[in-house]
Amino acid sequence: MYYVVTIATLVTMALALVRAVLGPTVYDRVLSVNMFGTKTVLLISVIAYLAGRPDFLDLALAYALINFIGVLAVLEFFKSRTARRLQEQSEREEN
Amino acid sequence: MELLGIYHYWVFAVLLMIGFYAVVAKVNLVKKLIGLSLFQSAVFLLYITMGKVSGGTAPIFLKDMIDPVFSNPLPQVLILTAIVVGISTTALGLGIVVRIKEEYGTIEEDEIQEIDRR
Amino acid sequence: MTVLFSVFLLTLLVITAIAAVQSRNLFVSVMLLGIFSLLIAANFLLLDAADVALTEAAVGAGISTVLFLGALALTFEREHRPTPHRWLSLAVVFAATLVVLYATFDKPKFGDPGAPVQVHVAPWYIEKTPEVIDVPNIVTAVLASFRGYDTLGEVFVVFTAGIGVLFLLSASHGHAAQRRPHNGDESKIGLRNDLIPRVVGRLLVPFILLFGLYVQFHGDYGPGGGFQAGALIAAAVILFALVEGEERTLEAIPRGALLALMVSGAMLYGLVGVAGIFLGGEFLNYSVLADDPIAGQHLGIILIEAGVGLTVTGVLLSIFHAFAARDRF
Amino acid sequence: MQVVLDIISWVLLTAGGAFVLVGGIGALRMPNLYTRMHAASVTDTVGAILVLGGIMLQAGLTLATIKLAAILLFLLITSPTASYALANAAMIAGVKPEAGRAPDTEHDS
Amino acid sequence: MTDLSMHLPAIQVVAPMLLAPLVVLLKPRGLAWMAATAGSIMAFLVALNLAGQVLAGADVRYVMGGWAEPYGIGLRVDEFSALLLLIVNGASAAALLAARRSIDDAIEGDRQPLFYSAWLLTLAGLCGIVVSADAFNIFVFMEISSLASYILVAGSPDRRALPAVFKYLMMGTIGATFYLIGVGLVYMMTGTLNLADMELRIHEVADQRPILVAAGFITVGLALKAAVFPLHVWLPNAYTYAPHAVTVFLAACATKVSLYVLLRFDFVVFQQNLVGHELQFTAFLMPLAALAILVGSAVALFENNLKRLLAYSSVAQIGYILLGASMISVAGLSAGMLHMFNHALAKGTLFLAVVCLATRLATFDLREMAGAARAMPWTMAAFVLGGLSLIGVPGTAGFISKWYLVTAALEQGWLGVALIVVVVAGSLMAVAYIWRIVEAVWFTQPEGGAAEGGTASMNEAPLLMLAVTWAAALANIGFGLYTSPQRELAEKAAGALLGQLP
Repeated sequence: MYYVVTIATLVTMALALVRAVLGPTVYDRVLSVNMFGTKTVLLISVIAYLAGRPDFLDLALAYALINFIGVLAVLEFFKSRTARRLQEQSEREEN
Repeated sequence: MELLGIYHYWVFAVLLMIGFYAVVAKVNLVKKLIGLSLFQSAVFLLYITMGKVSGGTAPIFLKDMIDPVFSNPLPQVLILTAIVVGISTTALGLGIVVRIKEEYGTIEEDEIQEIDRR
Repeated sequence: MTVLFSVFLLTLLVITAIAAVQSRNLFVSVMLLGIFSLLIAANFLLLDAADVALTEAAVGAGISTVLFLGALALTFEREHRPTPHRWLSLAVVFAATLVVLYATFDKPKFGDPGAPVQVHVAPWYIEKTPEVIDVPNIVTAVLASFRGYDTLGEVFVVFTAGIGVLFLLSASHGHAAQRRPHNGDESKIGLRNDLIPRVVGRLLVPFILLFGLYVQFHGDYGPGGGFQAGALIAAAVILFALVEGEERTLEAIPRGALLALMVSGAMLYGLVGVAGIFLGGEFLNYSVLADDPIAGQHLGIILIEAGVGLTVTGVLLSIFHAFAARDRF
Repeated sequence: MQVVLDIISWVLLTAGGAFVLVGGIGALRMPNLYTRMHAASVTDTVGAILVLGGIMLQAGLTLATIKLAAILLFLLITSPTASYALANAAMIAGVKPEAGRAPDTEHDS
Repeated sequence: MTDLSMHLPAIQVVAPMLLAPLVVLLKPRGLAWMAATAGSIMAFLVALNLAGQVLAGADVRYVMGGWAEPYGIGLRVDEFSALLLLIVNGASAAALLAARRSIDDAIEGDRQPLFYSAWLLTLAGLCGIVVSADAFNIFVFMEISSLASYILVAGSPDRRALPAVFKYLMMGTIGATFYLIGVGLVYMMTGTLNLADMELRIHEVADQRPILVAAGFITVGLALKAAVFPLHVWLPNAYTYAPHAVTVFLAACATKVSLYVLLRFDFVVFQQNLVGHELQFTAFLMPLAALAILVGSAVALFENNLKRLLAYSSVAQIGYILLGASMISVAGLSAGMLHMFNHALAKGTLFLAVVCLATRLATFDLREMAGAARAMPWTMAAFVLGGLSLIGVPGTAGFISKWYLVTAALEQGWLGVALIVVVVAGSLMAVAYIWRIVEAVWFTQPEGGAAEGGTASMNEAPLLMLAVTWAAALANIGFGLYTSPQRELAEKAAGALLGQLP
């Protein structure tokens, strides 16, 4: 049964990767990175259980957390870029 | 099993090639650093692969373990150190790139050379 | 079956790497690099390297992404033109690959318990660790004690990178730098003006810090240790900076404090080593730190792991602030 | 009793696997960002609940279950937040829900 | 009080390393410099002590953490490493003593503590490489020294230093990673990281392909870091645009330490165990060494920037060292090692003179340096002494090593004659490029008329700087006339490295 889940997760990771490569917008890529991260968390949980090593679950937690922070950092980066663009636009309009 | 072993090493070789290609052929400095990261990651894979024992488990004793087979802890220790070295190099490289951008207004290698030639 | 998972993950790894190098949008490359890190970390886990997997995820997917983004925010997001064909370099790369492939054929079989790496040195560690150091995590034992000198070097590599970035980014701005409109915290756009991420972020920060401390002090028993903990704690503070803004973060932990963290961590490690000399042992000999050698080893490992954690936290946050502050001057 | 637990956990795991896969396919095949986000985020949460729940049932009342619960809780908090932040950022940047494509400035590969 | 003398190998590395974090905190002006200089001089004294012990026949070993090799990490100081320790610490101490004014000009006061901290880390890293007996430990310390030296080079106010240092970083990291791959392959086949243990265990697997490839990776990686021709492309710019005092330090010892690792690894681990490796080593490195001498010198002939000229001359000098080593004979190897020492002296003197010049001159373009010697006769006199030593004029240190090199080449039969031709050609070109500088600064009339050059009063560099430069210059003469200590070290080291060879 675990194998079913693992395979499903792996395939989904591959699909997410395809989306990340295809884009087309950067936000699609952020989405697929986020998806990829959560799927990795699931994968590791399953592997941890398969290998009989519950201590690996710490890893899964760390991944979930790092993934979240990574995604927020990326979004912050984009928001500040958007803000800069909007500000430049409004300045241009004022002139 | 044997094929898998070779597969690991081949992936190592391919990753090495991809990273190395990015380092030597790309003109964008950030891209070069990305290539460098890939290049170093390939080496991590080499080390960790050689430490694996089939049927082994991570070298951490658990309470209810009877006669465990452990994979080799030494390459793992080495790679922990190497990862840290890698991120340090990347950070320093990025710092230099930022300074280059501030001084030259570009981070493309050929444009920088062009500016220096003038 | 795990074997097939490995093959699959490795294949994804190669695809990700190619895509990361191919994309001309640097931002996309950085994100793919993050995926690459998660993938290779999952692979490490399948190869029984739990500590390495944790480090690679925290560093590669977390810290490295943040640093690259910080640098991209200060430079450009796109490569200006396609890669020129440099035939010489391609030939060099190709030759190097052939050489590496040539080496694959005489290698010991994958997972062979009789391979040289498994029969020399390593079994000694596995056998002796319960006896002379007595911590369950052999990786920690080797890292902190048997090869503690390497780890001292590692801490100083991190420290060097820290002072390097501080040094570089404290230089006066060059002539090509353009002053950007100061839109940092006043703009209405940005996560710190977003209710949901802000609330969730603030909620999570203490738990992540707690988790970081757990990883720090649980490193003797499970995957973890000073470096991973340092990266996690730094990540927590970065999250705080994302949702609350740079200024608030710097108010909470000023730059001077970060520098003090860097220095004190490195010094703590060094002084534990020196204490070994003055208590009659060699440099970094922890056995002499207490009456009982094993208790001494435990004490030494806890202290040096704390040193590693302090330095790593200090350095990573210093670098983060150095990049972030360079944006608004 | 054990058999019942096993069966329930298998059902959960299988369903979880199916959800995860469906989410993946959705994220790939949906026409634009917001629909993809729907596919990804709904199954992110449900998939995670089912899969982790299935493992929890297998693990029984151990430390592993507590850790799994912590992971699940964490995912349940962060996943929607990330989705929200993503949608918000995309909207501010001008990615329109109805259009299949983003404005030219954002379009890249 | 604990007896520290048995801990000297560890102290050699750890003292500058632990001083570095403290130096960061020394904000008041000049204090960081003082601390760094004091630390560096102390490290030099430690190195002298170690060299004395080694000369007295002691085999200095140390085990870190009390774990026996190969399980723990061992340190070892033998003749070769003692020689390198002297070079590294001597260069650092001399450069730091002379550096203060020069660094004050280049770097703002509040950034200086970071800079001096990086300096100490470079020193610690280089010492760490030299004393280590563990292949992976060498990598770690190589990275400390490299990262820190990138910082040093990037300290220059000249913006061209930045692309130069980026290239240096790229090449350096590739080199180090190649080395890591090589070490990984050797480890894979032998199961050990300790150099001495590797030597014992490599017999059984010596004919297998991974070992062969490992030898290739390690050699190429370290050659890259040592700037062996044609992998030297990072060196000229990095040396040219680095702060002047940094150039003194790095030019005198950075590449030599990589060369040291190359020779040590090759001779200890591979040479005696791999069939046909001697031949490959010679066939690969000897032509490169000869080309380095010829091309490096030739480029220097046409270079107009003084620092860059000297940098290319360094490429040529690395060629001499390698040429000696590639002969794989005691005489050749000891000539190469001796040349490491003597070149460090000569090039150190020359760059120290450059530091002095930099206090008064705005440019290093030879065409615009006319008459500089009139303003700074003492500096230029020291420069000429260093130049004579570089050329290899009898009575200077440079002569000794070239003489040994020629003697060693004679043992090689007809091939040797060709090598002698190369050495002589390189030396003649050295005469030519040193003469170009001398001509420019002593004999050319400055174009601005007599107002500037003729009546310009003596405008010498600060006293301490000048004193250090002259001390180095006189050392060139001193070691040219009285050669025993460093020659003895080199000969014993070469004997030890080649000892087990058939």
